Amino acid sequence: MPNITLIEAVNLAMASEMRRDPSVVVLGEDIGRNGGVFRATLGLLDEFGPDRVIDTPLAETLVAAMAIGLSTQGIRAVAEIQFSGFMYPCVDQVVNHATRYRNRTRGRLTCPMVIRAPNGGGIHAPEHHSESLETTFAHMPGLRVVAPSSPARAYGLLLAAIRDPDPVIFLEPTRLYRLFKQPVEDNGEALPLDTCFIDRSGSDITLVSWGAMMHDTRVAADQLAAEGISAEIIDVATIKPLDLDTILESVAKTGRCVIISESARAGGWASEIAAGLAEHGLLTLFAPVMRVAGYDTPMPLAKQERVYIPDVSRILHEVRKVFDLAPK
Amino acid sequence: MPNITLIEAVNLAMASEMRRDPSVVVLGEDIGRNGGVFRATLGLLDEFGPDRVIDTPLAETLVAAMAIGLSTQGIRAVAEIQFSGFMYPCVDQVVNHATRYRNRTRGRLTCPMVIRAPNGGGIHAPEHHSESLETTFAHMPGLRVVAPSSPARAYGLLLAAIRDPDPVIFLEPTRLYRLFKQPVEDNGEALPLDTCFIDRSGSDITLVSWGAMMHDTRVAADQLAAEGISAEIIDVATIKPLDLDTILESVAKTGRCVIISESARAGGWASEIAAGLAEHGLLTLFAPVMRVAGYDTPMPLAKQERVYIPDVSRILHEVRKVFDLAPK
Amino acid sequence: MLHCANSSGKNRVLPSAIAKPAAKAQAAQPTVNPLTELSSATTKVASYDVFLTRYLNPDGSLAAEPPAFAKDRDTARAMYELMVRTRLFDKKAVALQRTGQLGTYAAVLGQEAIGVAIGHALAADDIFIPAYREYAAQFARGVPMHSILQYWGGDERGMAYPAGTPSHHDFPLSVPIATHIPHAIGVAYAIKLKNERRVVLASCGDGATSKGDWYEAVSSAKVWNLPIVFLVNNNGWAISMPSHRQTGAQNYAQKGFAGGITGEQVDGNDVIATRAVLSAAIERARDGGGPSLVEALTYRLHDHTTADDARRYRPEAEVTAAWERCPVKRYKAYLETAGFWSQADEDALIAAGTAAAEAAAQTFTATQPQAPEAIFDHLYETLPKSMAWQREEVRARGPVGGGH
Amino acid sequence: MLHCANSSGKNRVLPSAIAKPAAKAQAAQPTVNPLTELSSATTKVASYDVFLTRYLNPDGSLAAEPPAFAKDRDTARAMYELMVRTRLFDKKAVALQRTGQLGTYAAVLGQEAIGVAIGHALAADDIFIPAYREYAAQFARGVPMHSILQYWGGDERGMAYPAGTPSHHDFPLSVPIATHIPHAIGVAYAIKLKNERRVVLASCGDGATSKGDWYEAVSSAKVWNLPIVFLVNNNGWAISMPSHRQTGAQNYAQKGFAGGITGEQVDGNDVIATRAVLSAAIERARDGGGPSLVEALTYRLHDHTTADDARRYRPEAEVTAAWERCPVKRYKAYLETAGFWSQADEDALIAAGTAAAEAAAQTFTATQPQAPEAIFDHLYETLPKSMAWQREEVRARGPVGGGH
Ligand SMILES: Cc1ncc(C[n+]2csc(CCOP(=O)(O)OP(=O)(O)O)c2C)c(N)n1
Ligand SMILES: Cc1ncc(C[n+]2csc(CCOP(=O)(O)OP(=O)(O)O)c2C)c(N)n1
Ligand SMILES: [Mg+2]
Ligand SMILES: [Mg+2]
Repeated sequence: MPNITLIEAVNLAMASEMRRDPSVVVLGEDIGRNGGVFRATLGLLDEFGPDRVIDTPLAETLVAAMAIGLSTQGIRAVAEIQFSGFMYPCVDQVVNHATRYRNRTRGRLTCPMVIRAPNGGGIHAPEHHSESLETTFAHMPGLRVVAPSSPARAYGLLLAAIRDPDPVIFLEPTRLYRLFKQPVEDNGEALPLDTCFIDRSGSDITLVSWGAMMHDTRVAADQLAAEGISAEIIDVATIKPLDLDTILESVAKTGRCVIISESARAGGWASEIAAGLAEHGLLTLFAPVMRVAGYDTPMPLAKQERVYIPDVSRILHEVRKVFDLAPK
Repeated sequence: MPNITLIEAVNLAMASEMRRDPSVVVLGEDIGRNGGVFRATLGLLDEFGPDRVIDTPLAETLVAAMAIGLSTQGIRAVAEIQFSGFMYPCVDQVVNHATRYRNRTRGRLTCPMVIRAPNGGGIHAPEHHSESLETTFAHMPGLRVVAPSSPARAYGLLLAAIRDPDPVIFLEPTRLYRLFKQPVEDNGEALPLDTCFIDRSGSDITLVSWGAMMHDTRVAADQLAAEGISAEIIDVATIKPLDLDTILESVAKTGRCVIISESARAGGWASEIAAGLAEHGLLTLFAPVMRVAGYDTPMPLAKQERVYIPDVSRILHEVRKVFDLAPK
Repeated sequence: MLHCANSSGKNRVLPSAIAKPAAKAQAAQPTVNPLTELSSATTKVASYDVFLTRYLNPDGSLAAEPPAFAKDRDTARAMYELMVRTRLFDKKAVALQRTGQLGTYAAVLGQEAIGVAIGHALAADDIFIPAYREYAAQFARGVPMHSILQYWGGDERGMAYPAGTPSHHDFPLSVPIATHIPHAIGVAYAIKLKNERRVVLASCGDGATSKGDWYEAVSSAKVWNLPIVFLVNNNGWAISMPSHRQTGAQNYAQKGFAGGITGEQVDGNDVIATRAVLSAAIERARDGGGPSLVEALTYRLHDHTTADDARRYRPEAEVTAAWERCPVKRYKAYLETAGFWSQADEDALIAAGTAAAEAAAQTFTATQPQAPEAIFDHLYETLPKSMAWQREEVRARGPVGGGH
Repeated sequence: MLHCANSSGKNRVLPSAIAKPAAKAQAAQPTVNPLTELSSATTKVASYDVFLTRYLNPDGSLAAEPPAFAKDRDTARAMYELMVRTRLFDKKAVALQRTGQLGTYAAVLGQEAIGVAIGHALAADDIFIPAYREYAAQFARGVPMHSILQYWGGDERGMAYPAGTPSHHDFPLSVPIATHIPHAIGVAYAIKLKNERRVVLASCGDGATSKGDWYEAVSSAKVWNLPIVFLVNNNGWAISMPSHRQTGAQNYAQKGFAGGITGEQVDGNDVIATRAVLSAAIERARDGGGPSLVEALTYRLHDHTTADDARRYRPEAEVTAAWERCPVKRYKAYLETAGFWSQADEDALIAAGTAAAEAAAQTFTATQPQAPEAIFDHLYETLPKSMAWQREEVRARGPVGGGH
């Protein structure tokens, strides 16, 4: 099994599925000869040709709309948006059309499409290149929003997203693109959507996260382990629809929960999970549900982005608060 | 004091502020001679002329962007979007520009602007005319999102929004536009932003809502009162930034909380409030925090919209669950 | 101190022009002058023309020798029948709304010729991506009249166009203005990818051409030489905004130049011209000639929708004058002159069309309500497990009051 | 089976054309033909031309008699000095990035003439809404070089342009493509509302013209006859997308016709022509002549940004050929021929320009970090009470590792 980075896993999943299924095309800005600004589509033009690897004009509304049009004709469109901050022009198309054609036409026209984009900061990119979009999309009915946290999950979840009969927003953790490698076998096996992964079992506290923050969450859990605290880590993976049951089960066991996300705190997806606990898990909680999240400011320019993005120390800080209130 | 409807109060606030402050202009589609599709701008063209009452081309991105441009030049732009479902093309402009010029230019260019729109369903309008947008905007850093629930609050909060030095999204409850009247004096007095209103005092349960759902919440509270249950009602009013303190204080008193909102449940603003309670109010809660919200489907067409929109019976249903778990 | 640069109507080619045919001989002058004085430093590098086509004068007399289809008795009659049936349907729909039996409805009064032309110009396999007023085209393609009533009546089932008809692969009405137009790019790309000989017709109003979505499609269509016809129904108004204040452009056809595609005008109240121009554009696209834009000049004789009151913003005299250019009257005069139509034909058509509209109304009003939980049934292919409780809650609750 | 309709280059007026001046005498033929055959039913109703202006041939020789400003020694020299200083700054910025002292940087190599022309054509009171490569214009308007470094270095303070300079009322660089263009509509509307004689210049690249935001502005500007100049820097590429595959349009000037405004081309590597054309457009707008669009033909000699490697997608030969059209070389030859410039002048300028870039780099690297809690300080005019704890949490925590 080759040891590959997350961006290579994304590339592998697309190549693999394009080989398997001739109805898959990829489209986006600079994805052809250039292989995408992050090289996610490297080699696809040479292997599959310009008909299936479509360089689009510089127009994100068009990219989303084109994916919609293609998918209604049975072409599985996998669109790339270069940076998460440039997904906003897709919002109208996604919420008013991609998620609705099936419902509006009673199943006559459907949108088996994926919009992929890097998500989040941490690589010192220019302004508007480091936003976190998951909650904006996850609030939209009829959508799936998926965020992998490792090369293996990127491969398996992207396969699942492409094969899914409904539109999927696939948000890749920019910061993890090249941070570490993992053995990933190109076996064409998708991972399940709509389900959280127990990333690590534990008994004292449940740490819930997704995407790039999973990395810091794992490091925080290592430190907690060294202190004798056993953290269970849940990788949400499919943000929407949310598999709250897995989280509830874990919290029923641990009685404590901290949710870690990079996107702005107010109205973020961490709040959705905390609300689920406030409704269904209240009686199992020993302590308040804490959220570690981006502040309610725009992502600062590169010099201050680390002020914004939660890190291990902030995670540990909130975990300590929980244990202060509800000692082990 | 004249007895007026909510839409008349919106109209009154704009006329009043345009008289007081010559730097205020209104813009949008069909707002001139036609007076707006809901007649919110009725009479403004005749009184203030076409320079200050600007009929725009049919382009919502432009409307938002034009408001941004105007406001950077010290013109207080009050833009109307005809129906909430057509606000999505404004999202990119609002999140990437309106909320950021102050921060980006270190205060050199600012955006004292308002985007107003009807919000929510319940009037049997056509497709895409009945969406609830508050959470989509409230997740954006640097923004204010305001939702009045009565003629008096519409008048006072809209004045405050227009005078605010930062961008405000002002979401008017379509369903309440003409539902009831209230005496409103045109005294030019703004109501405070960034603060919840205690709409009704009570001791047994806190009902939190905003906008059109406040109406059903008030009716539900009446029914509860008849059953001997004293509900405190909080009108959130300024959705973002959220005045959680007022809600926490109320829940500290009542120990029970149900949040009522029309927008889709997953990732909705009710979740943000519930998360705040899960973090800061946990120890004061006798029972789980329940959310009554729109289902995670698009707003159905008119025949089924009442299936989607929470009503008094759904509110009472969740309230009863709370009292079942934590009897009075 | 602000003023509308275009309110003078100078250099405009707008619906009012369709009343007065331009003199053929007079060569059109450049409508937009270059910024700089022509000097030896400045060279002309490109040049673009806009053309207008019309066969029938407003009184039905011939402005030019008509194409073959218009001389074919059956075809010529079928087009008229569809036009009149659509007008009778429209009248019924408005009546239903006025009596509280239908929600807001967007009437097509005065614009029926365009829908008829679309319906006759498209092949069954072609794909129609409509705005919300081209009922005639939808009827021609197999959408039952009651489906349109269901749609405006607030029932999603009105968009489930019947299997076995061309409409089954067409798109439903699109209410968010212009957002459907760039879907044509994806659809047409798929057609090329599959090596099919199909054409996409994507239509909208004059107001819609102000939106970025519309433009992103027009700007890009020729990049892949896609088989698309962009149709702009210029009915003179976008709700209360007259088309000459909607944009700085002197006409809507020239907006095609921004995408390097042909843009031309046609008298949209002349069903012969509209069908001829659309057919040419469609067949050219089918033969690999690429995308084009057609601006059909027409007039909205009705309020914008039944929720609108056009008297607030529109002079009655303009409407009265527009009735003189009515597409039905005009085409009927042509048919009569050609000997294709009699009073008996007319009486029979009106009787049949009225009955059809009535029957559609009855089917519509007799429609059984959907189960409340149906709101979940086409949300995803399979409802996610985590949402089952929502559907169950709705099901258990049963019907809620407040349906239309 | 899909193919790019435009890859043949047929009928294209693209940057390569700027190497070979078109023959003056040859009248341009309509570039887009009407859909339908010209028949008696079809009338020409409008016609549009695109012009290209050039004073300097690539070798610096005169293609036409230059305008007065180019014959004024001081003005002519000042323009050259700004161009060279910008190029030296650019070189320094790239060097800083390559040595890890700066974040991603967008170089302006090869496009400096356009910024110089903007800087000289705009009046101090005018308002500049730039994209992200027009540093020369920004310098002319008072933006310190170190501000640009701060911006790309990841420090918001790089957008706080100094009070007392024209830049203080200008807009900051805009990275989200084309989204800043419609701001010009609001800004220009405000100017008219206040009865001011100011003009707005909003600029972007060729790629940006594909975006709906761009079009919504262009389509609308003439509705109010606003004093706006839309400038398109056509540098041949949008990252890896060549400009002839970006749109179906044969040139970018004609995109103005979609808004009914003049669209013309200028050789953007000819600083005399660019300044002349921009000045004409600006003064015409100032005098109430309304909006216009200028496409400046240039070439991006550098990678898209320092994060890009253009060798992946762009033939070296194209770049080599483009160097022949370099705006600096060309203008220098003109100045020398005119007797306005000597080797001593050149040596002095290079020394001074290098020192200025060096000084800017030092100011930049010596910039003290912002306090972490500064991320809250310009979020709202007054930070909402409910957010105080967030600011306090950041303040209490102090500096975090990981700054650039
Ligand atoms: C994005 C969007 N904005 C606003 C509206 C409200 N609206 C409905 S129809 C209409 C005018 C459309 O004018 P035009 O495109 O000319 O079509 P017409 O109705 O004249 O056929 C408007 C503004 C809408 N449906 N969608
Ligand atoms: C909305 C948006 N989409 C994508 C990008 C990424 N991006 C940055 S520059 C660029 C190309 C811009 O090309 P052009 O407009 O021709 O300007 P140039 O860089 O050539 O000066 C792209 C795609 C962006 N910044 N904004
Ligand atoms: Mg119209
Ligand atoms: Mg470019």
